[in-house]
Amino acid sequence: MSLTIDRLSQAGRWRKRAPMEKAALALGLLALALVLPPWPGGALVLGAAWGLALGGARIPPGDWLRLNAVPLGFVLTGAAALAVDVDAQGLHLAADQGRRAALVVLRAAAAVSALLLLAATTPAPDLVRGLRRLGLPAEIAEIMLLTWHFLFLLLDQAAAIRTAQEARLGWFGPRRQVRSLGLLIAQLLPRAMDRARRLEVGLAARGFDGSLPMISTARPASRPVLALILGGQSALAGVSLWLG
Amino acid sequence: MHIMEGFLPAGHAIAWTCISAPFVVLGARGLKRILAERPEARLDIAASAGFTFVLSALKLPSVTGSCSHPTGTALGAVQFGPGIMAVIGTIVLLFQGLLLAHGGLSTMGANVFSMAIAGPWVAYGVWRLAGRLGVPFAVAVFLAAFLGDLATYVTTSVQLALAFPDAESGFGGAFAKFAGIFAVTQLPLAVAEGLVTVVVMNALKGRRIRVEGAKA
Amino acid sequence: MIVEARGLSYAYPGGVPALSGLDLAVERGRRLAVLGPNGAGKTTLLLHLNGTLKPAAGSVLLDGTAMGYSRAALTGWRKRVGLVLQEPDDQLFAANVAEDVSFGPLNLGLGEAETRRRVDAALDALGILDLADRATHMLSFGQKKRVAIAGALAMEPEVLLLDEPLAGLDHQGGKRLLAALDRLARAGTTLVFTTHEVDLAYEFADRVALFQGGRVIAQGEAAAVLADRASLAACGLEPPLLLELGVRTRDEALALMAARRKVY
Amino acid sequence: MIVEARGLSYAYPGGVPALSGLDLAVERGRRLAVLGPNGAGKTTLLLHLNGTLKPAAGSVLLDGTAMGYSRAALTGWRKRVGLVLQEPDDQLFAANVAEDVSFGPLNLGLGEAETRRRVDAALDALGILDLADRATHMLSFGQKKRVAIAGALAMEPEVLLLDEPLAGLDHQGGKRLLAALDRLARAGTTLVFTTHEVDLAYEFADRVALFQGGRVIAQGEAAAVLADRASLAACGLEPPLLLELGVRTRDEALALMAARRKVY
Repeated sequence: MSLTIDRLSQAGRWRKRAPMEKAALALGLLALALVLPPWPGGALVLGAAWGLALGGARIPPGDWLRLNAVPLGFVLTGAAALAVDVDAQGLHLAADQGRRAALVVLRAAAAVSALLLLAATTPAPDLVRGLRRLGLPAEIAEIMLLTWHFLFLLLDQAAAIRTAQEARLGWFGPRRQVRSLGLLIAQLLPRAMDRARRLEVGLAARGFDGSLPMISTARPASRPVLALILGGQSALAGVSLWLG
Repeated sequence: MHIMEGFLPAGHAIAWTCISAPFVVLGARGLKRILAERPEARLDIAASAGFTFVLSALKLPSVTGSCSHPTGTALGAVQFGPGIMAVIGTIVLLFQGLLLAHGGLSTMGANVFSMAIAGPWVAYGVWRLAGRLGVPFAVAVFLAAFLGDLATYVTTSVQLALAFPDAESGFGGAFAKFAGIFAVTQLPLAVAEGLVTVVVMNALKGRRIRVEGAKA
Repeated sequence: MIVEARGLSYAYPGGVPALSGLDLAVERGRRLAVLGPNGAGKTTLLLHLNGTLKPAAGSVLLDGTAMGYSRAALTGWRKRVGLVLQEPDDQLFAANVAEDVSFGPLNLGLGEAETRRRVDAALDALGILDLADRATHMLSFGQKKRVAIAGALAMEPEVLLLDEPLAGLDHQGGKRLLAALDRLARAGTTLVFTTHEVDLAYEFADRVALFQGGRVIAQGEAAAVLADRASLAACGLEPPLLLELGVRTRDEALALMAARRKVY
Repeated sequence: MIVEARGLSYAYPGGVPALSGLDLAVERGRRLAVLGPNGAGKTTLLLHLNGTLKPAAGSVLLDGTAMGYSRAALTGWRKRVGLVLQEPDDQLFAANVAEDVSFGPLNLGLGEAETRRRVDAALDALGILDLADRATHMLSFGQKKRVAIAGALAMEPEVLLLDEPLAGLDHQGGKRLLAALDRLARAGTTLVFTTHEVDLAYEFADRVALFQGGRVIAQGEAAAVLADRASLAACGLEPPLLLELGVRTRDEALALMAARRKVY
């Protein structure tokens, strides 16, 4: 089972760029989306993130739209609550005509696209290694990298179990869904633990003593590129404040 | 129930991060102690975290499409204790944000509080209490998962209401609005999760897999 | 033709094509081997033949009728076409064998008595009636494999799809499984199995479809297809060892094989 | 004898005996096949030969010295004896290939430069230098298998233990792996592998140990052991097809095999 974001980040045009550069770019935009007023700041961030994703990283437009659509669906559900007021007469359109809801949607859309710009160009393990250099304890970083390893194996197993259940007509109807899902989870949990046991044997053969040393394969960030990123973000913030 | 990236104002995002941080740090300390004694435990913890992530990617088709599945959190809270679950839950939330665009980085503090702290503690508390009161196994499992799920949902509604108080009715009205809107999806899901967890625990028991705190 | 695939095309997310305009026809009562290298998409094909995957183009026909993908259509489809995956751990969900095998019949809405009858019949057909009460996680790999097949068989399908049925089994285990499958085939079940082993196809199938690049590049009687060096080479395969060593007729080969397996 | 097992006995928790008084001797530079049916305890034996499991009785010797089970002894042991499990997913843990392969050398306390040299050399030996930057979870089964072997090889062991090295590989994948193992053997690495396939033992091993009931019931030159019908039958095995079909000498068989594999 492949996850779209992972697939894009592993094969994309920015795969070989330094994670530090991509993180500075996307997280900087994310911070701007949160601190600048949604209009016009959020709109500018949104435009920048979409431009960079489609024009710079060349993420296929269909994939990019689908990736944005799911979180935005949840954002809209939440924002619906902001567009209405409750009082003694019940629900009615908010006094501000939904202005607050629209601004929240704009801010969230900008922030989501900044997050996706990072996630769809940078494999998660690269980010974990970055966190490690920023002071995340080694144990936690190792657990995160192992989690990453296990989750793909377990996703495949879960998908296979589900296929087998469907072949025998599980999952058809709510009662069967509950039972099939319960049986699937109960089948997966011991297998996850069993995988951990067997990996322990496999790693012991290579001298596993608990820690997980690995050579670094990170690429160093280029100073001019970082300067360019920060400059661009400052300019975006400036334009936003000037327009606002 | 995840709060999406960018939905909370910066101040609230930072505040919830500060509130969650001590729980996660304490959990990480506990984890370090376990790892100092049993270094290879990192494989089990990682496998559990991977497992919890996979549960979140398995969707029960429901009225509004996909939704979160804290089932793993309830299971994990019972297996590892809610302290460690704060760390595991945080790792899972990070990967959900990065791999599924579900949740987010700025909202992670708030999501960690509702899904990796409030939910597991409630599930764990209910489980222990039910054990002490001699509630039948299946009922205890159902209540732990169901109420753990509800705790997450109520916490999220509180978080949203605090961030977006109603113009006239303030926090109360906003809470009613959010809780009302999400009740449509979250109540049936909480029931479904309770039932699924009962099937899981029964099946695990059938395989004689030890479940912490369960009476044989 | 009990099962037919016409012009099936399918690509996994990310655009990697797995099937491209595949045609396949399976006659009732036959044993068809889908032969090809790993990663060629053989499993993807099986998942289309029971409606798990929906093709981007083309259709699957049962008894000449193109199948739909509604819930009702899929129910009828899976009742008639059973699927056994390669890894038995992926398909044993229940704590004990009888309970596991009853999963399908109960989902068909059958009563308790009929379910019990089917479970017993399926276990009997696989020669594992004595395992009925055993815990599934305590079984050996070969036993698990047979329980998985019994689980599919208890739905009394007309066609049984098997993905690499002999993978992971040793000589004795393979012998026992082939003997069970042979009984099923003789009782009228149509078998479609994937394999990357030319010798297995030669030994057990009466028809062979050569699978390569998302298409069936040759299909027909086993002996004829397996003697076609050029087509085999296109799949990175070589003719069966027996053929190479001068055993020219299928009867001669079968006699030799039978002497080795001693089960038919 | 580079590796020797003397009177090894071992039972799994629950009391199921896996080894009972097993003796085995491996000469330096040889290719030894441990041949036996599934579930006979072949994997358990390999896990003893690198010190993963500690026998209840008996001992393992390297170059004539009985090995201890202290941390220091185990470190030295695993430096000299590498292990490759059947399932590559039980050995790969890192997010990308180079990182994964570097794990063993770093555990040996080697510096970064030497580690990088070893990683490259190991990947090169398996013919997968181009995979160095790839994400491990995106690899095919055959690629994973070779990365797992590279991970063991980067520790530059004198002996490489391989559990069912060809399991799950198709014809081409098997061919490629055997070619790589052949290069290793020629470069001086002693190979010990388990298999349930008589034909593989016949083709690739120069010595064979027949494993049954937790003991080695026969060991010696491959051609001799594999012609011993009675011993083979005791393991539920039959002589190699080639022998049966009248190819009587090992040279004749190898020539035939070589023509098929076209890699040696």
